[in-house]
Amino acid sequence: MPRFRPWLSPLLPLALAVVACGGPFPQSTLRPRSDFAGAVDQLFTSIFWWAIIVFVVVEGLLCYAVIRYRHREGRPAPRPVHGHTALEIAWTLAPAVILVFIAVPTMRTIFATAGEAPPTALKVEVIGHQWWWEYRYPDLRIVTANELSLPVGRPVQVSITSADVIHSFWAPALGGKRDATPGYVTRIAFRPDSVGVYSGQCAEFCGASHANMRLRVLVLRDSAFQAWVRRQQAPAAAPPRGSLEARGRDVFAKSACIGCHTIDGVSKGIIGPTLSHVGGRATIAAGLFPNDSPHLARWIANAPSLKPGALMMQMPVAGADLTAVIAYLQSLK
Amino acid sequence: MPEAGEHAHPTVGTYLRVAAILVILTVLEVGVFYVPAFHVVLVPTLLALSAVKFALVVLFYMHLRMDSRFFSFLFGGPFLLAVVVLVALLFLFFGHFTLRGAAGGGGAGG
Amino acid sequence: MTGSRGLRSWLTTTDHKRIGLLYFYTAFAFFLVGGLEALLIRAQLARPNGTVVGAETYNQLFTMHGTTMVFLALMPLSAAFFNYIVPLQIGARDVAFPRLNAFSYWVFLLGGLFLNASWIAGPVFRAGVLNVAPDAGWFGYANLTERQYSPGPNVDFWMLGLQILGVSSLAAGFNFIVTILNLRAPGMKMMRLPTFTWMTLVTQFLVITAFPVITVALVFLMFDRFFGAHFYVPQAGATPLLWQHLFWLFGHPEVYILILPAMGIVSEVLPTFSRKPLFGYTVVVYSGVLIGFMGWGVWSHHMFSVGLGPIADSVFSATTMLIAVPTGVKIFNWIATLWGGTIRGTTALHFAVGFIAMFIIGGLSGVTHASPPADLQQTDTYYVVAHIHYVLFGGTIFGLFAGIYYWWPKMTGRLLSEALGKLHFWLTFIGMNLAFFPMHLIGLLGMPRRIYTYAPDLGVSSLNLVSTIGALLIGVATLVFVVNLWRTRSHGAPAPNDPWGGATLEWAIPSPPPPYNFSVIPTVASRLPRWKTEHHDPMPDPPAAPPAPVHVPGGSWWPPVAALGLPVLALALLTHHLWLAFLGVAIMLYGIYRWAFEPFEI
Amino acid sequence: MTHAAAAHHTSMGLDSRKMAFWAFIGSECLLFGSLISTYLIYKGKSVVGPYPHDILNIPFTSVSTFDLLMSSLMMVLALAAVQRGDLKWAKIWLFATAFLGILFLGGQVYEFTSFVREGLTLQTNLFGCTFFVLTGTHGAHVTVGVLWLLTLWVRALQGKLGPAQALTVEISGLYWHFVDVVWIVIFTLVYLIQ
Ligand code: HEA
Ligand code: HEA
Ligand code: HEC
Ligand code: CUA
Ligand SMILES: [Cu+2]
Repeated sequence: MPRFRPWLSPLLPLALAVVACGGPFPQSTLRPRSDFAGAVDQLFTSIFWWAIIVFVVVEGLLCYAVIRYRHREGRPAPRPVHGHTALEIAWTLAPAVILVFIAVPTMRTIFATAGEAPPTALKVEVIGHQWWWEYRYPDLRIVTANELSLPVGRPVQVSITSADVIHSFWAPALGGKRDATPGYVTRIAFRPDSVGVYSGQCAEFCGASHANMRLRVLVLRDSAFQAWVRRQQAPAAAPPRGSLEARGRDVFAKSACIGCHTIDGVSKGIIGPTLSHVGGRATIAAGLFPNDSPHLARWIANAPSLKPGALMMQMPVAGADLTAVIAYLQSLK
Repeated sequence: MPEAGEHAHPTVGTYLRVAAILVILTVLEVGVFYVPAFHVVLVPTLLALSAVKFALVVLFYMHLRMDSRFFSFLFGGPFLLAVVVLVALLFLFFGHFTLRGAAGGGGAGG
Repeated sequence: MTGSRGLRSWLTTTDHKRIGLLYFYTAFAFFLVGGLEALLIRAQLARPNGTVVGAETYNQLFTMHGTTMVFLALMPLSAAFFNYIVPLQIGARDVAFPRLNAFSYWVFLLGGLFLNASWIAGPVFRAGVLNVAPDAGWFGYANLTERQYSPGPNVDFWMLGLQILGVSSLAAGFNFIVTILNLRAPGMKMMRLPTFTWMTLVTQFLVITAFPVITVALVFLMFDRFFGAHFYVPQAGATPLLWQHLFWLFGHPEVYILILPAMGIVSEVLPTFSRKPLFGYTVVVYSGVLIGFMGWGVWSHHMFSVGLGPIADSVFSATTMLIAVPTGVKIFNWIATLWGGTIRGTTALHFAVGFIAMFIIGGLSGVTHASPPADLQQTDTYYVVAHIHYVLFGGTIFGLFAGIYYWWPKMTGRLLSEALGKLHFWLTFIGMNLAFFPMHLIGLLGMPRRIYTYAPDLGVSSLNLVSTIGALLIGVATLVFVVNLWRTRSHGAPAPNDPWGGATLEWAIPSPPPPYNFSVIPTVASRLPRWKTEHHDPMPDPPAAPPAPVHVPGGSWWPPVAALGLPVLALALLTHHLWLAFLGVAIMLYGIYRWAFEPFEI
Repeated sequence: MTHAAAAHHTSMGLDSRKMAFWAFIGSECLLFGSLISTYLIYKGKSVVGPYPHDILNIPFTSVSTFDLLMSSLMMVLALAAVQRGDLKWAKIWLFATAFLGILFLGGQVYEFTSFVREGLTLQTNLFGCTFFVLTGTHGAHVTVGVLWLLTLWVRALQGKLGPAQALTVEISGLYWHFVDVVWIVIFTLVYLIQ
């Protein structure tokens, strides 16, 4: 008869750890890159070790009892013990004490990360849309989408809300998530501490393309950030007359695009992401695809086929017109 | 009142007296509502008055006063739970205890 | 008197044992459906950019998986034992309200069928098959569920189905509270109640207090969707957070509704197979009561990412962590029960010990969630999915399987095969750890839950593959169990009254028990009536035949008729036919009136 | 019930139906608790009128409240009559209770229609949503109560409502009084504390 061997189960995590090796893990919560994420990671690590201790001790006792006291012929009938008051008190107090060691740092971290940055912080407003992100920098008068650029080392105050249903803004390397709830503004604050590109995504189920509501955060050196700001603040590029891009602009201006998209000086739509500087983004459609001609072409022709439920319908732009629009969009650095 | 079994019910006289008090309290409630002088203490007064009415009906008309204590528990437990939940929800939605205003008190404002 | 055989006798039965079996088979079928949905989920996620199903189908799959498992599989599987075992454990002839009991079952069945009909109802709504099943997640957060964002009938199915099921649970709740309190055999004081019965009692109190809250939340949603109200519409000044509070006010007690019966089962199985009384009975009972009570004060731990503010977060964090104390106390008492016993490694014991081992893991990940800053990284990721499956599968399902192996001989008169049982256990145990352990890592590496696809560069592809393999293994294990059930019908060894040497009353009577249960209602003098203890000799078993004929009430048609009114009413709302609504109400009223004026002793 | 006699042999010495009913009332506390919580949470959150003080008619509702209180009195008198086997007065008081209940419902229908005329519907604003669903749920309870009481009244007319049925009447009374206390709370929280 097979015997119960729960002591094998600790081997499992080991095996899995082996499997898990590799990958750059762009969305890992275990590689904090901001003060907020760092504090959270520290807290989690300490709770994790407490949990491991409890796990080892309690599972150990369980396994020991099951093995040591299994039925063997000739063993006398067990003594009918009904309880033991001192033991009961002991194993009520012990977890309570451990919990104090978990709760105190927890409370401390709650207040330390309560979402308030110093007044000098860079202010960013994040607005969730089905299924893309809008970012506003009120002090810099910048509006952009899906790719969030931040300077390294400077505190950021993020205010989060939604234009439709509930989303959740999450860039794990920079900190925990915060829901974007319509009619309600929440905040997080953090200071990115290393330059890099961090991926994240919407974490609250928000409908058909919840899985495709991704985002990227670009933490830039200060000079690079300033350059980025200047580019964003400049008016949208005006293509030279007669060029392919100029034709693209005209097609764009005559198409339904203008009903949904903003391009400074061309259109004022607000349903979709602003395209004034779309050429400067590395990805389109909320981090789903590289921002290159083939993907743009497929996207404009039939967005819902690339992204289920996408609120940008199929566009009757094709052939040379399409090529021109793409060229135009790509010129909007 | 002496120990009484499940079926000992108050007399018709008690019922009538309770009804009289209930009517008086209701008149008071409406009265308080209309007298401007009371407006500072309107809410506590009204809450107190309706609590008394509530208690009277439950204790006498629903016989909890003389029925088994267990019925009081079956009713009182969930009732208290409902009250605690209500108060907790009001705190969560209106309380201004979000230090440093992180989330605007949980209200729908924002 | 209706006969005791044939379809009619099952349709009209009011016998708690038959209703228990009906609950079991129905709920187990729904478990298979929910499991099949899970397997499809896992198939889709086995590889990055999976193409097994599309986004819309996937969203329906996980919504129906969660809803089915919680409301149609686990709760009613527990109910199967409430029905079958509780009256036996307290020495009763039936539950307090047998017809109400039948009503609960029929409402449950019809509600479950109504919900699952959504899989194939597409054509009725001019949509494809597999298009109109609920798709907003098992906690259906507003305002995604508003007509504006979920225009189809999908969410209508969900909210109407849950309301129907709520009626069933509430009716059963009142019934079992009264049964346990009022129908105990002479001498069966509260502190002599078997632990399973005690946990059932606590569970029912949670049911009757928690379900009204979700009913109200669903009624609001119904008014929003059908009648243009604005309970969750931000533009009207409302807040979708109201839904979250109401849902989790229900939702957290609900998870204890799911675990407490399993804890009760484990508290029965361990003493029997270690031949020792439950260690610290009183403490185990009170900690169960305490868990139920504290379960009401923690709901916002599902809402840490909402931004309720540091004080609210701290309060809910503290209350949540505190629950670890009574839970731990139970675990330690179980271990102490095993300690010093002579443990017989039956399948039931395997599952009971597996329960403890796995539940500890789930409980500990629960404690890591209970720390709000840490939870901000974990919430809505696979780390939470890992937590819920360790507590729900490793916990509740293991507990329920322990109960099945333990009580199946009592319920059917035949012993399940131990060899197949052991195989079932080990496959399940390995399968579930393979399926759910990697999810901790998947979550920590940044994979959110409820996504139908993920990019290869997330680095979680192989972990997901392992998880899928584990799920398949659970599927195989489940098939082994099905084979075991099937085989036992004809090949199972006949069970004596008491195959295990149990201490509680159900083992004093034949397997399966006669319709009247006890030939003579026993008088109970101890907490372990059938065991010899320091102060008591074992209770003599009741005589094989009753000294005088015991009257067993016949069946009734009216509970199923009254139950039928509810889905008709729901259908009326779903399809906007007023006449159907009148029909539904009429059926229900007619059923209730006939029922109320029916002389039960036919 | 399974055994008519079993009522006297319960473990707690309490009648099972009455116990179940008290548990039901406990459960109803949570139902109305959630509804009332929502009303209070959304108080003052409507973005367009009409607002409570524009529209609530205190004198009228005071009369309704009085009506419901009196029906509770009728109910206890009916119970007392049934208990002493006084079928004649049982009929009268039962009918009076139901009648006052119908009167209350009539008042509510009048109130709802006049609100609709003044521009407050379920769709208008949050006040409309919460007010109609809260008071409507209460009204639905009153309706069930009236049906129940009328059923008892018909039984009384048939001469089938003796002291042996006192418990049935008592339980319907529990329901009726509970609906009354809910109204006491609603009257204060919704109408008087604006
Ligand atoms: C059977 C059901 C069940 C049970 C019993 C539990 C038990 C617990 N749960 Fe779980 N939970 C769920 C089912 C359950 N949960 C579900 C379904 C969800 C997700 C819902 C959804 O979003 O879909 C969820 C989500 C969930 C969250 C929200 C996560 C999020 O979405 O971000 C949290 C947060 O605090 C939490 C915490 C806990 C805690 C602290 C316990 C505790 O009760 C656990 C206590 C047990 C132990 C701790 C182990 C034994 C104790 C000892 C050995 C003593 C020593 C221990 C210490 C000193 C720590 N759970
Ligand atoms: C209540 C108990 C419960 C149980 C027992 C399970 C069991 C399982 N769950 Fe479930 N799960 C939930 C409750 C449960 N789950 C909840 C509440 C959610 C959240 C939903 C939400 O987000 O809204 C969830 C979500 C969830 C997800 C996340 C989906 C997502 O977020 O995108 C996943 C992913 O792997 C998963 C997997 C599994 C697996 C592999 C099993 C396995 O244990 C299943 C075992 C398999 C079987 C039992 C198959 C047996 C059947 C056959 C062999 C075929 C025969 C079939 C027929 C004849 C019909 N579950
Ligand atoms: C019905 C409104 C609508 C119309 C018309 C429309 N779009 Fe869009 N567009 C959207 C929305 C919404 C998105 C975001 C979709 C998503 O990512 O889920 C989007 C996204 C995009 C993107 C990706 C932007 C980014 O940063 O990821 C590009 C490029 C784009 N649209 C180009 C166009 C062009 C070119 C046209 C006209 C030919 C057009 N759109 C017409 C609504 C529209
Ligand atoms: Cu946005 Cu999920
Ligand atoms: Cu919870």
